[in-house]
Amino acid sequence: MKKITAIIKPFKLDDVKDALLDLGINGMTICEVRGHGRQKGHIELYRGAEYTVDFVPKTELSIVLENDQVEAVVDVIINAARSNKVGDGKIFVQDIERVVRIRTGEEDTDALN
Amino acid sequence: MKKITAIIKPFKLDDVKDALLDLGINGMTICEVRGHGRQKGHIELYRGAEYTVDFVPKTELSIVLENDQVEAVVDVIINAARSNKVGDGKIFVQDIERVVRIRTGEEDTDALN
Amino acid sequence: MKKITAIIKPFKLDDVKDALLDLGINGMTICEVRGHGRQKGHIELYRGAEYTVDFVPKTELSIVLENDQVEAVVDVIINAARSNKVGDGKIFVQDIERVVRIRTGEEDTDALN
Amino acid sequence: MNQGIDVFFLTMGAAMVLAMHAGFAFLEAGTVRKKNQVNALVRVLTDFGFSTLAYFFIGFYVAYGIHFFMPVDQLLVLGDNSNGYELVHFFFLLTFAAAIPAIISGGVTERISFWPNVVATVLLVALIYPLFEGMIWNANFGFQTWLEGSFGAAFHDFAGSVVVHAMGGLLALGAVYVLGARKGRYGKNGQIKAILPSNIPYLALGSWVLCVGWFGFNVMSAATAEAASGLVAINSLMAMVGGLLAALVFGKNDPGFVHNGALAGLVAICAGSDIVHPMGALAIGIVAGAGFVIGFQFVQKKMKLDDVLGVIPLHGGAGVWGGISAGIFGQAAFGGAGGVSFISQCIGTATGALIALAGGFIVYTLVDRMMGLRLSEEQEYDGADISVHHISAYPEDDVT
Amino acid sequence: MNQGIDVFFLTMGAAMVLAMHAGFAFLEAGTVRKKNQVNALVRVLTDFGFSTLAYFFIGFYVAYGIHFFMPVDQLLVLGDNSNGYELVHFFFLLTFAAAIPAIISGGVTERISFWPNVVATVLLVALIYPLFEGMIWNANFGFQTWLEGSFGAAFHDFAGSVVVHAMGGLLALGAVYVLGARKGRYGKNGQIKAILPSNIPYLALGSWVLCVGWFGFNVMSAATAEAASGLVAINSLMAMVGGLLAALVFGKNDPGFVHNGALAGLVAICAGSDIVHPMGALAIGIVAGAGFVIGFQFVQKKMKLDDVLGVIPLHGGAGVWGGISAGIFGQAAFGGAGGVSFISQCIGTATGALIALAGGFIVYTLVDRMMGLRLSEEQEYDGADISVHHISAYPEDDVT
Amino acid sequence: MNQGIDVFFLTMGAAMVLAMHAGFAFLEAGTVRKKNQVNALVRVLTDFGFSTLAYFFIGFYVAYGIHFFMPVDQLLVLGDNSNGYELVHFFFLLTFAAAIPAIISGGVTERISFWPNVVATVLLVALIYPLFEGMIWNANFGFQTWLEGSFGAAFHDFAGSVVVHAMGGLLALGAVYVLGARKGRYGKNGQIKAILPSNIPYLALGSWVLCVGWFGFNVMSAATAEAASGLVAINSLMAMVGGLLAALVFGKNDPGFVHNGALAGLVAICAGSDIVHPMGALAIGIVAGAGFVIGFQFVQKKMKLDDVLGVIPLHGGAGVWGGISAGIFGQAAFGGAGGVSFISQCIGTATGALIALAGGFIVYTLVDRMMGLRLSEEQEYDGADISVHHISAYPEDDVT
Ligand SMILES: Nc1ncnc2c1ncn2[C@@H]1O[C@H](COP(=O)(O)OP(=O)(O)O)[C@@H](O)[C@H]1O
Ligand SMILES: Nc1ncnc2c1ncn2[C@@H]1O[C@H](COP(=O)(O)OP(=O)(O)O)[C@@H](O)[C@H]1O
Ligand SMILES: Nc1ncnc2c1ncn2[C@@H]1O[C@H](COP(=O)(O)OP(=O)(O)O)[C@@H](O)[C@H]1O
Repeated sequence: MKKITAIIKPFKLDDVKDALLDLGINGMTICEVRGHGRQKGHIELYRGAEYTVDFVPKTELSIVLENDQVEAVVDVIINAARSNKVGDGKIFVQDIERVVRIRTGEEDTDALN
Repeated sequence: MKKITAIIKPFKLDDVKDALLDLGINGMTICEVRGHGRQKGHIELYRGAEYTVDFVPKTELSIVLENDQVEAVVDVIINAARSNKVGDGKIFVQDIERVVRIRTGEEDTDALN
Repeated sequence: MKKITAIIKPFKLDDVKDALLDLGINGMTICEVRGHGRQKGHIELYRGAEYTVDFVPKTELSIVLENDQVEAVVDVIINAARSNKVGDGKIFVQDIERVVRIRTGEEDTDALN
Repeated sequence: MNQGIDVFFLTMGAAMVLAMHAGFAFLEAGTVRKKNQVNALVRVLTDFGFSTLAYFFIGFYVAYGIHFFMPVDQLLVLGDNSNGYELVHFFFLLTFAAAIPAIISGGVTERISFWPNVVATVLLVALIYPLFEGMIWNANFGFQTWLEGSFGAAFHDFAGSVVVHAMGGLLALGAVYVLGARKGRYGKNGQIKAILPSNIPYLALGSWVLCVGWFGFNVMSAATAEAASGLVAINSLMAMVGGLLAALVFGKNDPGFVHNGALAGLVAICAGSDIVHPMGALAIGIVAGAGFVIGFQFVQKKMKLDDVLGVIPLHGGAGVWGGISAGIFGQAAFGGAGGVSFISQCIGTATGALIALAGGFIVYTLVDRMMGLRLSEEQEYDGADISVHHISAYPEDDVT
Repeated sequence: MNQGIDVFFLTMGAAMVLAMHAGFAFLEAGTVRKKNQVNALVRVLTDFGFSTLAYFFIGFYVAYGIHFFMPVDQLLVLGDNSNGYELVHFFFLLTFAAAIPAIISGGVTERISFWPNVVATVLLVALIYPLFEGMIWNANFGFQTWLEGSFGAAFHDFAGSVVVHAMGGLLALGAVYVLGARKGRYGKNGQIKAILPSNIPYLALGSWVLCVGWFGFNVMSAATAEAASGLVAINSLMAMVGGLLAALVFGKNDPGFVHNGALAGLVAICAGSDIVHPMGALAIGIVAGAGFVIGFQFVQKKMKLDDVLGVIPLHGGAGVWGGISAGIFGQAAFGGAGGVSFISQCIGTATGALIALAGGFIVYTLVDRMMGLRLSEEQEYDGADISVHHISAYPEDDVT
Repeated sequence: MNQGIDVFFLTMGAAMVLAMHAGFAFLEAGTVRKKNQVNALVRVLTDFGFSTLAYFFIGFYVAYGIHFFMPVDQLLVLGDNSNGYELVHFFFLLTFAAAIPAIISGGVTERISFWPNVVATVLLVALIYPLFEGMIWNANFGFQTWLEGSFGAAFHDFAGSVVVHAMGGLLALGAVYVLGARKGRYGKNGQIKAILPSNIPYLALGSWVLCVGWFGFNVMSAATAEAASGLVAINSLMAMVGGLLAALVFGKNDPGFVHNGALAGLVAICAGSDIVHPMGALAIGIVAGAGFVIGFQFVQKKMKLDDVLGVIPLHGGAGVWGGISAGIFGQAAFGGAGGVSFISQCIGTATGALIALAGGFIVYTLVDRMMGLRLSEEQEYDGADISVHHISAYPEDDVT
């Protein structure tokens, strides 16, 4: 199994989620993170003093899935999360050795479906 | 070394933590996340308009440990986190190549104990 | 490619970020987490009843990078994040199989630069 | 005895209505998204500031023909017995005038540009509002005389259901229409999409402050302590309660409806609070509260006006109802004090409503043409806090 | 001169005590967990609404034999000199009556069902509270005459340490007992477990609003401007300060104790604020503040009553102490004004306490039998905000 | 007629200024970092408590030679016609005295130790403040007589621009200097680094509460209802508006500046609010608001004083300007009422400023030597909430 971690723009989450559901991907976990990259943070002003907000809000989406689903999911995320502006984010793919469903103790493929 | 990532119900965290401490597992990191899966989010109502909260609050627990501890920890988490209702969560196991303790520079097994 | 995950003290983030930028590492994602380890949480008092805060605030820093950058980055983080007190945190290194830049669809090395 | 006691009376009234502006600010800050909280707070405060200038230099003269451009010793504050009553009376009436932009603010929030909004505020408080205010409360243009001659009684609007609230709420209609909906409020097929409030406790705080301050708004509208009426106080209470309980039931326990329902009752009772029976006030409040719940959904879903806080039904709808209902429950037949004409109430209310509707469209269209009323798409997306004020509501969180 | 000035006086008093209800709401919202904030806010507001109906239609008549079921022209508001004084007096006294459910609310929060709570509110404000109120403040049933005849002085409770606060706090005891503790409050062996407050600033805000409003509660209890007493004002101040400083020291700087300690002092001074010396008031406040800290822990740990905000010690305990201490520090020997009987104070206080204890058990048991007083386990776990109001306190955060 | 009406008048004034302390608390809680919110709230409240004791037992006697150490029947509250006026007058003046530590609190926050701060509070409110207060408002030491004899008019400070605000703001200068900057405020080369506020809505709430309460501070400074002046009310309004609008423009729409600008205007108008023309008041407010923006940056960047809330420019700067400007705009030539001497204003202001500067350095150095004024480095890093109060502002969040 693989784990796909996508860092996306928060306002794209709804689109991405819908696209994944359409694809039959139902299980996912999200986390509010902040990112630094080409997209620059902005400069704010407080009582006459400037300060830089270096990290911009992002949403991290994690999906654990079967190996053969990776390609389709990556494509779907790219399409749904793209706004064609710097900061659209990245997708990382990692290996997962084992999955267990807590409720039933089922493992791996069974645990995912 | 391995990394165990468990997505659990927030109110089970205390039980899981205590069970892990009993097992001698002392190091762990938690993060507030939100999950989508079989457990459905709920419908809320604001001024006469319904809207769906698609993601439900979950706690993500990460533990990096020796390979031979994985089995016991998975068991302990399953037992402590189970409420036998949909949404109890999942456990993922991944490989970790290297661990460093920042304070001392110790690596791997030394860094973990 | 590799992913470095560093759990550090929140007030060290600025130093670590600056050190990474100096090294030419520009892309990173952070997340507010809470940790349990040797550093003990503290005891608080509410209306005459004590309670323990078991988890202390930490910042999790994730960087995906080329294999040959790992060594330098680990060193830089150790130096910048160290306060020599218990709880300075840990660095974990994992393998990453694939990276995609959402905006362009570029993969791996191209996606990172 | 001198008028010190009346100065005291009106100072308390003015302070209480001033506090209501804080209520407007928090009601709005709690209802908008987090990225627009600072803007809501700053906009309400600065609107109050510019309203003061507009009303001091122009509006008060337009309505009452009174100005203060003479040395202090001619302002009848020293060495006579008035204790500067006229000056605190100005302050009291200003807090009403400044309610106009504060009301509208809840409709146009989350997307209006800062300085164009200021220009609209000044136009409304210097000209449109005092025009109608003077017609009703200073008998300008012979309108009241005509009504009294024709229908036996002048238009009765004790504390401003129409003069202030219907005016504000219906001016907002033009503003919201000209401005257009927030991005994402309506889907491709026009279906409504929820944009959720950031903070119910702030909303509740705002509502409470408004409720409490309202007793200054209504009771002190008597203008002198000698004229203070316990009937006005109890009627405000009964209408507030009627409004909140009706909104509770009709709004299915929604906190936004409950807290605004109390305000709807208070809006509606302003006009007749000195003449209706407490049970009449309760009935007026119940209709206002239920009407607000229905009206809110009508405006949002049917009229497709993105009136964020619901000020069109809250102030506009309940205000109109207040003007008319004073002509019903004010009658002796309904236990009221009488001396009020149903027809005059309808005509007076309609006149106010028309001026507001026309005025709103004209002023906001004008300002839009002149300087563009709306934030750019990017500014709206980033939020007015960052775009206009270069800071968020919780700055520490942005950097840690 | 007419009674306009008294209408003004009581309007300010009523507005200030009305504001105290906002204080109750925020004190509670800050002390409960986040998932119950909306419910706390809505419940306090709607309790106020239903209390108004209960007191208007029944309670006021029970206590004072006065009702308002006649046309406005017979309500003595127009054409005479009373300016509708009786009506605003009703409003003022209502804000006291409505404090009963507001006090209890802090004890039963986080697990009580919505509509059953409304039923209990109505029963208490329509019947139980006015029963005792009338006995003490309207000399019903000859109770006061008997005390005066037997012990030289009637039961003296100037602003309601016993009539309002002990009554509310001890009614809460029955309610909390019948309701049972929140899930997770006590461990398997009965040991207490911390359930932590969500928001100290809200708690502090609530406390401040209550403190400020309390000066209306106490000073305006004089009922007319002519009877207003500076002694009442300074005594309220001194007791408030005594309470907060004692709670600071005894409570080891805990913000919950400090902010509630000020309220404990104010509860205790209500009864004797018109007769004790300022230093007596300080002493009364100190005992109240320290007593609250000790009483809170006693109720939670020994009695194992899950009284979330500590209203049993705060209003019940300090209220009882207020009734009794007026009989001590009111004596000329302690620098007080005299004319008060220690025995009458004890009997009056005990009578109030007994009525409250019995009334609380009866009413809440009754309601529990009839309709079930408590949320289901799942509703409690999900939080009353989602379960009852279908929305959380920070809705935007739920979807982004 | 008796003085009941004046008791009413001052009770409202005192309650409003008491509320201002809640305003101070929230202004500070919103401006500090989250880890110091509880401490800000508790400190302001307990400072108020200790101020009451200090002023009751010592300070009031120092300023006015009045004390209350005699039985109630000799306090002239019963059986005569004063209704205990002196007692509520004490309360009113106490709320001014207690503003001194509340002002300073905003400068020293986030790093001052708890009990040493209490000691400083007591010293200031018992001795330093009443010393100058008595000189100006009770004509002690012949200072006012001398000014009147020499320059034709005594030092005119109607509601305390200098007596309260310049005093508080400049006492803070010494305190901030002795205490030193928060860790991390200035970089290695002395360059300033942003430490960001936690919560703009709390800051705004605090500002609103202060603004509204200020009308009690100023209007009720007349002391009796008979002397109440509408001019004071309108001038407070105009200066507030001038201050907020100037801060809006000069502060580039920064919410911190806008909300504090209104306060700067109000600080500056205290002295001359009973004699300047409303347009003079507007001018005074504009200068105060703009001056605050400039002064804030000067103090932080040039003087390198880490005055967290900017109380030195806000109360110190605008207070000094208020004292002086009353001598300008109070002149008949500027439309004012006259009877004021520019030189007396300058001398009076300078005297107050000097006492404050000297007093602040002495008291805080003393306390620092005696018991250490500052939290340890670790306590400061952990935050005063955990270090001093063993709890954070949002305890539930710490465990879930
Ligand atoms: N090397 C990296 N490691 C971890 N996260 C990264 C890395 N590079 C980018 N990110 C994350 O992706 C987000 C978007 O990256 P950015 O370079 O700004 O834009 P783009 O992906 O369009 O090139 C960043 O805000 C950060 O959260
Ligand atoms: N494929 C997945 N990838 C990532 N997270 C998942 C996945 N499936 C489930 N989760 C996480 O686990 C949680 C519980 O899963 P769910 O399907 O609701 O119940 P259960 O685990 O009992 O079958 C989800 O809320 C989500 O956070
Ligand atoms: N085995 C582990 N798995 C996951 N996270 C860990 C582990 N051990 C430590 N951590 C994280 O690192 C942080 C610091 O660890 P701690 O043992 O307190 O100090 P140190 O790293 O100095 O030995 C913890 O708070 C926790 O977030």
